[in-house]
Amino acid sequence: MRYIPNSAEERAKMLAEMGVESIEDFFTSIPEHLRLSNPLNLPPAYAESELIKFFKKLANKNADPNTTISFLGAGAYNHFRPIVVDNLISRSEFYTTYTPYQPEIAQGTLQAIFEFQTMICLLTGMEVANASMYDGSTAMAEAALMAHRITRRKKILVSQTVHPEYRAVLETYLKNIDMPIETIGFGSSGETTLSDLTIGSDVAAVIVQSPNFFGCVEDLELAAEKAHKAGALLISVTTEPMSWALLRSPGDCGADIVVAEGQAFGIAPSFGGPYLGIFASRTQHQRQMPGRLIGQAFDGEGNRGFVITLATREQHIRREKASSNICTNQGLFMLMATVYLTTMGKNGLQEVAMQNIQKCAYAAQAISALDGYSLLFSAPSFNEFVVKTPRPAAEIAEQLLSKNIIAGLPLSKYYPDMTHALLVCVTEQNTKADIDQLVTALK
Amino acid sequence: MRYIPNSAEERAKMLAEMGVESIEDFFTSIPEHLRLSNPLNLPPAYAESELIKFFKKLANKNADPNTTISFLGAGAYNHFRPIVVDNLISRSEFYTTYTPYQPEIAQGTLQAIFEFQTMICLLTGMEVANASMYDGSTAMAEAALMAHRITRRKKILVSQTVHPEYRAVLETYLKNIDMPIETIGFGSSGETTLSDLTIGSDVAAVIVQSPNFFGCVEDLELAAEKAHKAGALLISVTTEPMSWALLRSPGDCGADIVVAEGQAFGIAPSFGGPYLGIFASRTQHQRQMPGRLIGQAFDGEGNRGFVITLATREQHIRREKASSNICTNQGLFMLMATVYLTTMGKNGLQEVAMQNIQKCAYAAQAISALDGYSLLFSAPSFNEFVVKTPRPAAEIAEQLLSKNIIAGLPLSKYYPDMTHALLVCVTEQNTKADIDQLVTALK
Amino acid sequence: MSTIKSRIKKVRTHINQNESLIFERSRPGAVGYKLPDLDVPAVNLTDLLGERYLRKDNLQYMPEMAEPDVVRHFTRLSTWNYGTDTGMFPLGSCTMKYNPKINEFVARLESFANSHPLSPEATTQGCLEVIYLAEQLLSEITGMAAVSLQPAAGAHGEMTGIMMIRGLLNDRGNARKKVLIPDSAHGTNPATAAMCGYAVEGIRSKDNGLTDLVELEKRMDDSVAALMLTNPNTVGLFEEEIDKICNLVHDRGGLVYMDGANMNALCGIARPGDMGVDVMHMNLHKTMSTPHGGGGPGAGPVAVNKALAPYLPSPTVIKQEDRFVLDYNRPHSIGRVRAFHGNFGVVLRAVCYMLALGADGLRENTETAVLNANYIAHHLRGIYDIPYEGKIMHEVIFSDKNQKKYGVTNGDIAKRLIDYGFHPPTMSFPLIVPGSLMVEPTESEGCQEMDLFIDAMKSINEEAQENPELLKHAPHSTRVGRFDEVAAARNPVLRWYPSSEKE
Amino acid sequence: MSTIKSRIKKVRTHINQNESLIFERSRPGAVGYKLPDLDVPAVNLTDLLGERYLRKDNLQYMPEMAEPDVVRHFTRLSTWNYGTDTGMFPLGSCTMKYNPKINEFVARLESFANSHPLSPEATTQGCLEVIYLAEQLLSEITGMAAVSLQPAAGAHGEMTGIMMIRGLLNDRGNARKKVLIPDSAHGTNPATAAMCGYAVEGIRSKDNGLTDLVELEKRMDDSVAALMLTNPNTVGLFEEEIDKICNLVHDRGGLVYMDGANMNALCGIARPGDMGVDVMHMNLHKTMSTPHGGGGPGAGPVAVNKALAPYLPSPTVIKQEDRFVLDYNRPHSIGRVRAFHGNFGVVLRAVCYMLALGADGLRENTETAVLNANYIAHHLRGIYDIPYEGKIMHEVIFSDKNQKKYGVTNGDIAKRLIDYGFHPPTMSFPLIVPGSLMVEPTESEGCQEMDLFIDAMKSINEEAQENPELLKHAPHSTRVGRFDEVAAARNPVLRWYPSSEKE
Ligand SMILES: Cc1ncc(COP(=O)(O)O)c(C=O)c1O
Ligand SMILES: Cc1ncc(COP(=O)(O)O)c(C=O)c1O
Repeated sequence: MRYIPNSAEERAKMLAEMGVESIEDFFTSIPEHLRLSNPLNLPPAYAESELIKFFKKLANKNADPNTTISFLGAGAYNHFRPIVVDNLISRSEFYTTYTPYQPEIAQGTLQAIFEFQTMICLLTGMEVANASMYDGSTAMAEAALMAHRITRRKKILVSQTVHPEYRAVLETYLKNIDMPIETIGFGSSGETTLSDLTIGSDVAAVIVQSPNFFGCVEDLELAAEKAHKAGALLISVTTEPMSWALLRSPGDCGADIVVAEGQAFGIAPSFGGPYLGIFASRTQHQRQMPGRLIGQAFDGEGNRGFVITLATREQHIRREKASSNICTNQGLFMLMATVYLTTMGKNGLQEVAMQNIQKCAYAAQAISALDGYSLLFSAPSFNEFVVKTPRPAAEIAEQLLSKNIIAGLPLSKYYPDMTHALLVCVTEQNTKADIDQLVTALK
Repeated sequence: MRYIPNSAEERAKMLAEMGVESIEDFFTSIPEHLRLSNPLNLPPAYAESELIKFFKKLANKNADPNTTISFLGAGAYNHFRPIVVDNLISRSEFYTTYTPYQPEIAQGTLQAIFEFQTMICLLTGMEVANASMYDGSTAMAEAALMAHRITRRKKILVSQTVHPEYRAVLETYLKNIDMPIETIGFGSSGETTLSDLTIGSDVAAVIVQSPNFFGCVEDLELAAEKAHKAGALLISVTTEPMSWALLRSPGDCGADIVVAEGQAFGIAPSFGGPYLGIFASRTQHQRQMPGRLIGQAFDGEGNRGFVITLATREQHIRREKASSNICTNQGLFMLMATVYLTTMGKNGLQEVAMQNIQKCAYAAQAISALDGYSLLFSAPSFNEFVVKTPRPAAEIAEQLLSKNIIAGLPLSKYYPDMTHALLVCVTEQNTKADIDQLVTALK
Repeated sequence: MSTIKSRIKKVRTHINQNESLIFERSRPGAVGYKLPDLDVPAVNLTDLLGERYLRKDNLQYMPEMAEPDVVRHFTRLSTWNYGTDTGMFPLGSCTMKYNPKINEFVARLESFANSHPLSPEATTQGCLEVIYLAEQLLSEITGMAAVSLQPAAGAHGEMTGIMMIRGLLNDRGNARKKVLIPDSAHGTNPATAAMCGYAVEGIRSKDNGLTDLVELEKRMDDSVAALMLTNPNTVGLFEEEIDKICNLVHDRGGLVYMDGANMNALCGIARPGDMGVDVMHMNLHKTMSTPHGGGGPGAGPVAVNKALAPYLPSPTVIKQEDRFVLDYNRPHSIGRVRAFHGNFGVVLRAVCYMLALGADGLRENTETAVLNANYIAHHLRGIYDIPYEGKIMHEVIFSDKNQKKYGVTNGDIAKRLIDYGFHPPTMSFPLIVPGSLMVEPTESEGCQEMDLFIDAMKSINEEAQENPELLKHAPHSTRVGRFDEVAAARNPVLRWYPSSEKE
Repeated sequence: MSTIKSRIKKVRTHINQNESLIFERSRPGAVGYKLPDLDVPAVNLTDLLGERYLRKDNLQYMPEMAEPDVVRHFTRLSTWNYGTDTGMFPLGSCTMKYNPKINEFVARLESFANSHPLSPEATTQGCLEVIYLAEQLLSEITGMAAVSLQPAAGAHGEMTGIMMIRGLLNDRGNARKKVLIPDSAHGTNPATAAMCGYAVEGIRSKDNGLTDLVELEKRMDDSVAALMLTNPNTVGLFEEEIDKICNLVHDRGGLVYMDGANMNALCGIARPGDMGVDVMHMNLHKTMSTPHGGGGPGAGPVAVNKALAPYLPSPTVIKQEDRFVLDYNRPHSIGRVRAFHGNFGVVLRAVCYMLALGADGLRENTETAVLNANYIAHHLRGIYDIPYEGKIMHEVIFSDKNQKKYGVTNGDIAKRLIDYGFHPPTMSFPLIVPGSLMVEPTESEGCQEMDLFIDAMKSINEEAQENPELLKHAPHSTRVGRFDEVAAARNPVLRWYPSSEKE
């Protein structure tokens, strides 16, 4: 096997040295009846050229991204990924190493995480961020658990405008531990109905997504006020953190825990993963945070460096009392986001965000000007909006697909009543010509 | 500009520090009338995403290699390139460095060249190999010049079965320096007519290619005997060095200088370059060699390492008396070949070569069994052979192209009389199904 | 030139670039990107968003750098790391094997990488087929009936599995209260059980390192939902009585969860499904060669027997004639554990690996991994203490018992191994071995590299006797020395602050 | 930890893996590849080839290694190198600028990379268009009438250019005998002239480093075919009298060849074509950012004026309506200088770069390159001797004159720079400056890195006075020290031999 350095000769030599007759002898602690007597029923080993052919063929069963125009967002965004990003994370010192348990030979990873933590703090307006969670949805569920640890309250209020799959994950996480979930509705503006919301004293946290699943910017400040007044925390969720470049940060609005899906920051859609769970909070809560934290440290000669710190929160030390069971996180994709954020930088992020909001506004205007189409909601958008369609949205999407246009997401997938609603996302990757083509096709 | 680290602010600061008012002031030594008053007439700067789109579009104007079956060889071969090859040469320490003039910080490149030189010696049966020439054709021309330096004779005999473009390059190199070229013909076997060849005492070298342009294996031993008897050198050329894995090495046959095109060793066809000129010779001639040589050395503590050596042959020291004007060579592609040869290794090279010769034999047999088709030559082949076609080969090739088959090279391109001859190459990349499809299409 | 003793054969020191934090390197006004010009008419931002929602800080302190500086920054950082492409990485339980480059190539094929997770099924048939194929391959390898690829890592798989157990028991009328976990288990096991609402009860191992059936028998009552077992366990031994264990748990109405982190000792040799395990996870980032990435991502597929299959996370991929579709109609499912379809890119790499190996390759892997661990044990036995001398499988657990008398701990040995050019072994667990050094060479090491490792370990043992101080301050050859981690945790500095805001 | 003085701010030492020669690492029987099974009936090899042609040595000693070992071998080797992604590489005349990663991406697009050079024109329209576009862009940048991309590097371009001059003069009736070359020229210039059958006559530079028109006037007779001039010249100065020079040569029936290696000082500012130059080459691997690759590949396109255009190598790419075709009908052409179409992959990268820059970017490049060289000159002037104090352009040439009195040479300074974390400057030429240090920062360096360089140079100057021995044995921080190159050349060992054959 081409991945195994030992030659047959060496293998024999090693066995001889150890006085072992056959490799079989190593496996005698496995009861004989449990050992396989026949080879596994797997396809025969592929040559490398066969692997390439095979996977190209499979890939070609997907739509060709070069000839399909897509307006899908809904938690995964089509942003341009500068070539350097993938190039740099492909340094094998980064991707073939483990969690940085040995700081003397892992400063590369450690400094990058420290930089990531800092950038997330800058973007979110928070004070502390961890080294990543699996994705946005699990980060949100962990945030609920953390709110419980902090407040010792059990109930979670979650807006219906939070990504439906995130809410599904929340439900899975909470249902076994006696933490009830209550849903808050939304109004005709597309925003969570916060104004007349009463929050009980059993509520650990209120979860609001902004921009929400419908693309509407939510009033996080109001949500924070309401939550805090009731002694609850505000957990802010974002699936499209590119919006942070233009929007008041959740931290500035008063959020206590900020979670987000970091895919927008240079990570490929890749059919849903690997992505990047972003998790940030306040210093006062840092010891309740899940996941890994990297901190500054000094060696004996006074050299600055970085180490895993506050590890007593983690499972490998605290076991069943740990703040989470997370161990492996999304390290490499944290790095990817760090490189992306560095490459785009302050100006690039603002320009990307600006192009998103402008193109989105252009598309929204053009589509809503079509006969029979209108905007379902009135709240401001970043790069997504919901179109009210004259015919069932799923039907329209199906038709446009035959023209190689993915028009967006028919909301009936998650909101069965909303049969005539299409969630459209427009990013800097969609040219005016693309948008015009969509508009024409919708006519 | 995104490739320039200095910000506008820093630029201003630097100018101020130097007491210079404007950048323009640096250019006053260029007479004013020679300075451009208008910007160059170039396309506006492309964004990275625009570059990707632009070049993908251009690339798509070529045939799609995934859907075109090709039997083209003739100096550039379609061999499988293991993924690790490109992966490893993409380490920036390799590709962003210069010629290894500073051995203390260039041992990576230097050791790799030493390994390459050794592998080329092992494969060719020669004693010394250099760090690369531009390609096979220029290596051959340089070999002729070297033969002249060694023998102090002027005339070069070159077989007509040598790659026509290589002979064209030879002509260009020699025509200004009073070195006449004489051509040796070939017989019905496809081999150079060596047997009744008389070599004058003015002949510096005889150049024979094996496998030759027609794919025929030449009798290098006989060529060496003849050349040596006349006091001339034998220069052996190979465009398909993969054949070395199965064929007696040119060194073993008595060649004095061995040149080859190394593209077959893991280098992409890339429309003809960058490729790899291989150049090997005998120890006695090493001081007459062109190009760079790496040798073993020791530092003050006895550590073994490698350095550029025998540099007094080179232009930067010897100037007009140098053995060649070559400076930049094909370093990175030398490395590519080194990684390829290491990955495939002893067994892989033999297996590739074996698959080539077997598939080639299968194709030759199948095509020659077709009505009206036959093999033009009788000498043994490695992975190329010439088919005698019932209609003009160019016509047939044109027809097959419409079926996405590149049938081979119509020889009339280089040998105007050979209108009914098609040079077909079959490698390990051509499946039996591909070959059968070609055979069917030829019917 | 090298300051390291000549005893050290594998490494020397070499020049290595410093690099400040990105924020310290930032050059206001520099840019590293270019976008195409905006091609739609621009509208006033305040009109679009309203003043209330506008960000005011202009993203102050976010980095500003040109592309070459970005490249140098991260390239330099990378050179401070040690990866499996650098050298042996015998981090026990982590299975730091070679990450084939072809996997990386395949995962980047454009039509995979750019596939949107909510794209219509007709446009993602390739992705769905990959998932389907992965599930088939893993079913065959584990001997389990069904697989879900949603879990993002091992711990996530554990959680998914325990939730399924809870689901099944619930449907049987009683979710029960406790999960039994051997004291040798990885920390994620108890943490997971707690997250699923179970109390954790540790069970002690026998002197030979295996599960104590007598003790298990005592503890296994109707309050116990499940036993979580790692097999081979974390002292590197196969639970020889695995079928008895499973029977016992089953007889008392519990289920057996197997932590499959150590599947690199079993693939192609034996299957958990045949042993009576009900549910397990695998770490594709261990056994199936996907890169660890400096901490992730992973993929922790769960595999279950028939009874648990209805409880798998939703949706699953099913085949309808020639098409692959997502099946959301799963009334017993525990629900979603993650948005979308899991770490698809990791799964893709793992499929590429499994196909590259085939049945014979997988078996050769396992055999070699076990051979290698035994080879190291053979050569270091006596010099280093091996607390559990059973049939060593894919990893060998040493302790620092012999060296402790010179005042040298496992941590010192580990740090000194860095000077010898190796990544240290695992030390954080199993907690039942004081001063443990858990060494897992994997099949990716050949005896050349292992001989150097053995030599280094022997040499360090001599140093422990001759010059223990040397070890206590190791490593001596790295660009930074041992950190004061206590001080770091006491006053945690978890982010950079602009100097103006520092206090 | 670091053994380097605290004066050194840019680097520390760090652990670094040793690695033997691949032949010493070879493990007989190991494999790193797998081919698909042979799918045609196998025939006996001797029947196919005949005994006479069969190789008998079974490729003995060629390496045998598994893929992970191959990866480690070359990865480790790479870590011994210093590249532009590592740090500043101020190697004068070599223009070691940043190599954009997008160029590498584009060059690997499958339909370019897999395009066969003899593939029918209908199947290579994309490649032909790239060549056509490259020629157009380079024509505009140089101000010349036509371009050929066949030459594989700068020296090859020189040869092509001088051959064209010879061709034209020949057609005018006399190829002439000599080429005049300033004594400051790069070694390839005289070597090239010799290869083209010309005698070389050096002409001395004036005290200010520029061409001596009086001397030129004297030498320029009807035996002189051409003047080969580098502009800006190799002491970094623009030949201010370039049009007078060209006129003089032209008036006497000669032609002017310009070595365009230093075009990074001119792009977007001034064009050789406007100066009266007849033919020139550019180094795309310098000015146009394609990577040097540890020695190559390059691309050395030649650009010519109208009169020389018919002499360009054959074939050229022409546009016929919407199609691109190869034109072989070029009766005056000097012929081919290389098989196929030159280093296409390099040209592709260069086109990507030129399009990324546009006219403004190209000019900003040039301005910054010149600014940077002047910045370094400004800060080191007085400390290091600058023998030619003219208008410094993209590079500054220092000498070791001030340091020599302490017994310290340019070589010592260069080696000590390595300890400070920099690649040394060029020292092999210009030969007219004894002890030269030719520093070309390029536009890819920012003042942060340059300030460190300036600081290092100043510090080395102090060390030269305080402790010259330190410099004479530098570098001290690298994995190997200074080599005995004299011994290496006396008894050259140019390949590995199996120990059995060593003597
Ligand atoms: C035995 C064991 N179980 C579980 C885990 C957790 O897996 P992950 O890190 O993928 O969450 C690990 C990994 O470190 C492990 O070694
Ligand atoms: C001034 C000058 N001319 C010519 C050359 C030769 O170019 P190349 O190395 O590409 O052959 C060089 C490169 O080193 C140079 O600096």
